[in-house]
Amino acid sequence: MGIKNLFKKRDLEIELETGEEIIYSSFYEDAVKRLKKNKFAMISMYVLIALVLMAIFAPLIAPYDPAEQDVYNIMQKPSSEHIFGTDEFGRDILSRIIYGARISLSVGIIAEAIAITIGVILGSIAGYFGGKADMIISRLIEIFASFPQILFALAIMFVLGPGIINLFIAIGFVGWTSVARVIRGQIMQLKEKEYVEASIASGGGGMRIIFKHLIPNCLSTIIVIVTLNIPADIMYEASLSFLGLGVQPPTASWGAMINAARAYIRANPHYSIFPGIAIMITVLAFNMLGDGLRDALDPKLKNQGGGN
Amino acid sequence: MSEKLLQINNLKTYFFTDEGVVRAIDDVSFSLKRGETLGIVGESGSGKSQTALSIMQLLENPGKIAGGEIIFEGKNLLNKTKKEMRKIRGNEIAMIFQEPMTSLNPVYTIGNQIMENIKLHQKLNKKEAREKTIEMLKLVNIPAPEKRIDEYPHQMSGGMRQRVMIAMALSCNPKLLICDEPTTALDVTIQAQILTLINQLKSKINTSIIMITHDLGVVSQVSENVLVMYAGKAMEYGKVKNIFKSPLHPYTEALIRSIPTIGNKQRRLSVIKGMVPNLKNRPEGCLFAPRCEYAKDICKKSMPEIVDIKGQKVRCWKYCAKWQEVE
Amino acid sequence: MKRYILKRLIQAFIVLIGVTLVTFTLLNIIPGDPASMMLEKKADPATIERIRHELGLDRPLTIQYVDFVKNAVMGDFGTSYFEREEVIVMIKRAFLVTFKIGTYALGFAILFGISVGTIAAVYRGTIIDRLIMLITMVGISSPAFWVAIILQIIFGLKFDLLPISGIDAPGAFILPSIALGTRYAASIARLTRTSMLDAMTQDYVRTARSKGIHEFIVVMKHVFKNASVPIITFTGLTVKFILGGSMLTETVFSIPGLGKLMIDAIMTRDIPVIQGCVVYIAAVFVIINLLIDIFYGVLDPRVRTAKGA
Amino acid sequence: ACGNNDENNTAKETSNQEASNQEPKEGKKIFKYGNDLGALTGLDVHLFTTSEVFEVSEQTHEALIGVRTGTYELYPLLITEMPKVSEDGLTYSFELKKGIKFHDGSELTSHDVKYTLERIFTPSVGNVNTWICDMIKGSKEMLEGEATELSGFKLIDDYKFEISLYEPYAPFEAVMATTQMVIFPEEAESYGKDWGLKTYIGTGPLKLKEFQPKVKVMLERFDDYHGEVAKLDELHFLNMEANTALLEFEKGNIHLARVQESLVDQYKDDEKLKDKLREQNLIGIIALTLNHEKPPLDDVRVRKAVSLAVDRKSLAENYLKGNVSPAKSMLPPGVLGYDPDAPELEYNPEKAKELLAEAGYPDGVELTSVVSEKNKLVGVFTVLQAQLKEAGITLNIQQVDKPSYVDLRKRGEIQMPILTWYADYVDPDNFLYTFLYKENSVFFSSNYKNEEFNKLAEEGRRIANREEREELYKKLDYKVVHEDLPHSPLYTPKAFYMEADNVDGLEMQNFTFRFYNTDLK
Amino acid sequence: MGVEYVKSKEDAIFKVRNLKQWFNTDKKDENGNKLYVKAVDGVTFDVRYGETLGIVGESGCGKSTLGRTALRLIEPTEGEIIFQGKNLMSLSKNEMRSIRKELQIMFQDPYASLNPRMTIGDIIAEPMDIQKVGDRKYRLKRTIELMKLCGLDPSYIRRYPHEFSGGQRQRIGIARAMALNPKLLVCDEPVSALDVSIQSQVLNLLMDLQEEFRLSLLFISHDLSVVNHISNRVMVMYLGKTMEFAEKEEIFNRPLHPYTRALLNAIPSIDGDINLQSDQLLQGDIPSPINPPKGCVFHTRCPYCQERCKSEKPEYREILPDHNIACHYGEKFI
Ligand SMILES: Nc1ncnc2c1ncn2[C@@H]1O[C@H](COP(=O)(O)OP(=O)(O)OP(=O)(O)O)[C@@H](O)[C@H]1O
Ligand SMILES: Nc1ncnc2c1ncn2[C@@H]1O[C@H](COP(=O)(O)OP(=O)(O)OP(=O)(O)O)[C@@H](O)[C@H]1O
Ligand SMILES: [Mg+2]
Ligand SMILES: [Mg+2]
Ligand code: NI
Repeated sequence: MGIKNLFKKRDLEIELETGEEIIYSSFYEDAVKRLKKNKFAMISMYVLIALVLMAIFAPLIAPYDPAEQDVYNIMQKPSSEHIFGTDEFGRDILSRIIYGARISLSVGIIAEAIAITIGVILGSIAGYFGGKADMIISRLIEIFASFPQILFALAIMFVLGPGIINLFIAIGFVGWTSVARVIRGQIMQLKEKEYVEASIASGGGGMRIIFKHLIPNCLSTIIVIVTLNIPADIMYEASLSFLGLGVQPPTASWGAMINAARAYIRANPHYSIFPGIAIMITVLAFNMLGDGLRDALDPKLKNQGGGN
Repeated sequence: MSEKLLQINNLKTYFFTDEGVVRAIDDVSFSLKRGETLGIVGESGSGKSQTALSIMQLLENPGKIAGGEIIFEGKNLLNKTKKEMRKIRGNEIAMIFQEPMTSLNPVYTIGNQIMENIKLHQKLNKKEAREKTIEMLKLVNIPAPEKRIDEYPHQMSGGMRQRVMIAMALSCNPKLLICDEPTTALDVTIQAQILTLINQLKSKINTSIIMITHDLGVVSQVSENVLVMYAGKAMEYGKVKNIFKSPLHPYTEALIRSIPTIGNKQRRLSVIKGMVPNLKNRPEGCLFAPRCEYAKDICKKSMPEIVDIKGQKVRCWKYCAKWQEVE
Repeated sequence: MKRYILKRLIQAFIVLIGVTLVTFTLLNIIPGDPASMMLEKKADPATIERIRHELGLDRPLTIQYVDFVKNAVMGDFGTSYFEREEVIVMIKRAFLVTFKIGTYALGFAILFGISVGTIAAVYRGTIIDRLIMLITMVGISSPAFWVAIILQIIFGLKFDLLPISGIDAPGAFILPSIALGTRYAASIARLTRTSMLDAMTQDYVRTARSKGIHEFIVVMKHVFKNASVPIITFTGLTVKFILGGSMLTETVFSIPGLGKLMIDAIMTRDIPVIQGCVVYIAAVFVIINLLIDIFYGVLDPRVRTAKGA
Repeated sequence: ACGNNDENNTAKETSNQEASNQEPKEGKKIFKYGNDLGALTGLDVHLFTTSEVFEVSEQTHEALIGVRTGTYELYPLLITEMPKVSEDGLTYSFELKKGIKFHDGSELTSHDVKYTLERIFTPSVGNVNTWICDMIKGSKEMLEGEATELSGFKLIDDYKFEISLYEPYAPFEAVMATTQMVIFPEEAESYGKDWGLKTYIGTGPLKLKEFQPKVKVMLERFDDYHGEVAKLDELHFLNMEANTALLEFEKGNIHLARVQESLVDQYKDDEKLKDKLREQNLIGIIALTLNHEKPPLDDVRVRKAVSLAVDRKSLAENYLKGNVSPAKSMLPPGVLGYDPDAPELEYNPEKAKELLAEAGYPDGVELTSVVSEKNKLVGVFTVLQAQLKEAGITLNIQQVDKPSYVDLRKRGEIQMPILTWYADYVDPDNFLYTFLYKENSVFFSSNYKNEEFNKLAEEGRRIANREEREELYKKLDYKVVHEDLPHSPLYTPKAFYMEADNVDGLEMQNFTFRFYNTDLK
Repeated sequence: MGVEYVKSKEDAIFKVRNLKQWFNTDKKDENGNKLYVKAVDGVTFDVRYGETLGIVGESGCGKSTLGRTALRLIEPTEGEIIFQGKNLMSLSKNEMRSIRKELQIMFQDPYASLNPRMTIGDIIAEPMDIQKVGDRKYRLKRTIELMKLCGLDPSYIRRYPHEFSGGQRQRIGIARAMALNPKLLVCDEPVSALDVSIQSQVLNLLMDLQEEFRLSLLFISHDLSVVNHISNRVMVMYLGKTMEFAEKEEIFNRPLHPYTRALLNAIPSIDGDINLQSDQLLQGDIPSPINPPKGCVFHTRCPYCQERCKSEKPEYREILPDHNIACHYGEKFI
């Protein structure tokens, strides 16, 4: 039901004098429609929604309290009691994965959204306007990409304090550089197309051209980059938690679990495998959704009955 | 020399879109002898380009050849393997595309793109290929070809790009040349030169040509036969002279009437009323019926068969026995 | 062109100043100072002060920074507080190691990434495509140390084919290169596929086919070059990441490379080493970006003329 | 079977590890030890405080006084007999053995000792271990830059010299036996920057062959050693991460690898490897620090409540799987003043709650611990977090990077850090005085300022009589652990390592290995 | 019959003075001077209210470039552009943007100028969207109206450019250009890709619009019969320069420039067989605009070429009232 609402019908229906009915929808609305036809993408979508719901309703779903230690059941292999086994404190891994989704998903989604937004905006401004704007942004990219991210994260932590919002800032405000660089290059290439000139001829301003014409044409690249960055961010969150930014024990996150499990990989591989699989499923879902989106956004593939 | 080079039988090319099947070409047949030129005319969207692409088997998704035969030199091209098709393309059948800007690769110089063809099919070395390319560019009247050969498509004017496309297609002396609006972007002087060039090719190496154009003047200049298409169907097919002098089909007639001529003092041009039907939900009966001034009930009910009137084939009820009956 | 390069080099100087200044500022925002790290185990305030004085950390911040810039311009990045060695020497040593592994990793990432991505694009929607995408997805999402440890266990321990760690033994670079390159290879593969798909539906591809060119050449020549701008950009970023060293891979395989040098320096607040590494990485990045920007023009003439005007 | 295995090992090693460096030499006994040397960029023991540096110097250098493995008994090593102490306990007279050779062939004389001691206190050298021996007279003046010679050192002749102190200091002999106090030859000066990099001459049984910073240290036998000549031909310290080292060990490429506590279990259960695992008690203490200046810890009842809420036994046996022993004193077993008969520390969350209520916190308290990123103790804190919760104490864990941690701790700003301490020399002074005397308590973030304690701690340094000292330290320890609680001990650690079957005579002294008598069969 | 356009010169809606567009090249001449493609080289003209000015000329002579430069889509190298009394060259980017409402262009290449990721509904509505005309519903209605006007089936509104045939794409371009009811419309080969029936529809449409809104047209075409049909005045270009400029009747009935004469001779028609081999056809290569011939640029191909033409640049002059020409010997044909 809620899912249906996501695709709320926004079509404008116009009754023509002749009585024929025309359903009009724009590029994006159209893309959503095509996306809905893509089996794989829709499954991924449901998986992601399930993951988000799992995160939201973690207390209802998780069989155990994720922080509850059970000293007599340390490092248990998967069993009927603990489906994914327990960790070095005897905590239920499944419950921790369920709770961990809260942190890891929000990092993957929100921090990446920040990075992408900044990256795409700055990258396209640099690419489209060129000249001084490009010079300033490109140098900014070089500076931002060259100083150690960890220092930035630490500075954020000591200036703004720990906390998940600041974690997003630490990840998002550095992660944008690679996005910006790639987008800049593509925009530089795309802006020479004649349809851009056509829009200029109608009085289209820079921002309009960037958002209406250029970005839709680099969406597939953006999507790929997003899906590449999500797992990296999820793991990066864990290392920042080590430095004090973000969540602290006993709060669970997938990255932190994997890092903790590293020491036990030989004798207790299950400890790192399950959170690893959680990340993989997330990434897989994002990727397939991304691929589906990519195809949906490419009108030339419109009629190939996508997704099989 | 009356041997048939190309014979197309009941070609059907459909686009299987999400919204339904678009019958871009529906049951078209024609044939082409060696050294002969066939003009294809018709309203925009009537399936001219798709016919050409079907022959080359370069249809874009979701387009598919849904039926018919394309017999080239006695063999059905539809049965050829990909590899065999590759040997034929560019070498034996060449095509000039309609969209010169997007049909040229923006990141290679035009020289590179023409040479590619020459090197592939003529086994020349780099230097010879380059010379040949310059020669070809000269042939299509590109000024200063030695310099222009190293330029990129975006540095050329629309007409020049078109000429580059032509040079590319002509470079291997193909047996069949398909020209999709080759002179659309060209001014009259260049157009005349190109047409001359094509005619020369025809007489020198006996190339057969399919000339797709909306310009009836051009058709009358270069071709012997003409096929008039409308909404994916062949409407009229016959000798150019006959058709232009005495068009049988009402559509052909209307087409000819709407050409602006210099002598014409009339301010408003005559037009064909109405619109080309949507290829998806096509009207019953003759596709042209809704716009036809002679249309009768029968036209709206069923599709007429092709009738042969003194070598001039036409798809119209007017020339069927039934027409009189209705009267 | 010469002027353009010159201009970029001048701008590069600004970048270097900027990045060192930011680094310096960040270092001063966050707590922790090298003197107390040196005396971590035990020290009285007087000793700490003495060491701070020895290191010059008791001078005003601006003077410290200006001195650093002055010396750096002369090519002197100072001496590591901890390792008592010249920063340049340390970076050079670490660079040689990172470079060796990095080159292989990069070669692997580029070759594998581009070829596999292209294959996936050509066979879009088929089993091959799906399989490749699945593999790359696993490559992207599996934690870096997994790859490393699994490689060590399988190829080092179980089959005893390759050394587990170190850099000296023959073949020692293979496992770390693969471990380092895997993520990037997978990333490049995905990006290649996408870009190729975009370029593959263009009209000029049809023109190329109409010449009867072999599909392979159509793809490699006509499609690839048009698709290559994002791929090249991304590869450039990869070069930067790889030449910047990877802490994780270096640690697991016991490689004394730049990644570890940098992280160790940060974790001891060894300012000269941090600044040295930062300057090095910025320089690498600036050069790569310049090359990429020049490359854009080579790849796409329209971009070039836009630049010239 | 053993012999066979050994041969296989040697063959494999030479082909895999060293082929690029050296030709396989028949019959050479090369011992390989994999350890994390990631930051090992110099060997000079004056400049570094890490155990990896100490471990190399332990093999190549010697202090005047030696410490026997296991018993921690002091014995004259470079000197003819234990030094004579003057009446006032301020002056120690030493006499060097004759004929002791440095690795370069020169003989050890009093001048070398003078040079070494003065080098320690020369500010421009930047010695980071001066605190351990700043009781030597004249050290302060040198460090302040007011003197260039050590006034407390009196050179009598080539073999005889005296060292005097500011004040009597009971464990002085133990100090002189530490690795920080090993003797360098006078020529060290002439090597300038190369010292500790290209050359590192000492009198130890092994000498430096080659040093590749951060990669490996290769030592070889010193044939002119004054004691029993080493049995190994060469000893290689190879840099590898803990996990990697274990893989290499499993593969048979190295003879020795350390095992982290957390990994011990995997090997205890491993059929193939379990009998290669060794265990060694360490002289050290892991304790909770309770900052006197961070409310609510300023109230002794709260500190006691915290101590009562910790289940040390469960921590040691469950989370740490019995790889450590629960502590009941700030002094580990083996250190003077440790009372084996003292009762275990009480675990009683109910009583803790009562105490909290009494102190005005019926709803419990909230405490924050800062842990450093490199610290492996996050897990311990996580366990404590759960345990303290039972007593209504909420424990927040804040991880930070190490320099920040050190900085915060040094300023006395952490509410409840964990103290980790391994003895430099086996004496209670190296514990109690070091943590808690005056400003020292700020450095360790307990901010313990107790006049009585300070007086006793000072006294303890001066008393020469062993029994008297023991009594005093027992008292002090009781005061700390049961009355004032600036620290609350948790457990004493152990070291674990894997030793190949053919290794013989490997010793471990506190946390460093000794290869003097080690042999490969 | 037809539209009465204002004949007075002063009342021109659009004035272009000495417009130049030189493209950079990588090449240098022997002296190391930079070479330029002089695509437009000092063109002067004006478009009067309600007038159609036809621009004809050989392929590559700079017609499209002229159209784009005149609208400042590419910055002119030199020149002055005055639209309704406003000097476009002095306008800021923002002012330029709002004035573009009145100045529209249809591009020569229909496909390249359509964004492949927009539905044609969006494409046609874009100018209205940019200039904020009406609400979404209004724009949609208008889009459908425009589509019908241009002979496109409104049910195609959700299709993408690649799904159309060449001529259909051209009509999309026309619909887009019409969307804002501009005052001046530059049509770059608007009908060249159209079949005759649509072509006549479009020409009729343009003329209707002109009548209704006093639309002024700058009509670029190579098709002389079309130009003849729609224009009031005609400018003939060759190698970036104006050769002849006069009233339509003048040009077609009394062409004075040898180039114009050659052009008129080359028109094919369906009945009158023109002789392709005729010596009236222009011979020789078009010179390169990088290195235009000295003197009269046309002299290399001019059948009437004299010595003087090879060295002396002919002045662009008013040979007859309202009839300008750049030829030394134009009088010959009067
Ligand atoms: N990819 C596609 N999907 C759906 N329909 C298509 C596609 N490509 C072409 N068509 C339709 O096929 C029909 C025939 O197109 P074709 O390009 O052959 O026309 P044409 O006769 O060449 O017209 P023109 O003279 O305008 O070029 C058109 O109605 C067009 O809309
Ligand atoms: N971006 C560019 N860079 C360099 N030269 C260019 C560029 N654009 C156009 N030219 C050159 O300018 C000249 C005029 O081109 P233009 O497109 O204006 O011709 P045109 O008159 O429109 O021709 P056609 O009728 O063939 O479209 C040509 O020689 C062309 O090669
Ligand atoms: Mg067509
Ligand atoms: Mg043009
Ligand atoms: Ni035409």
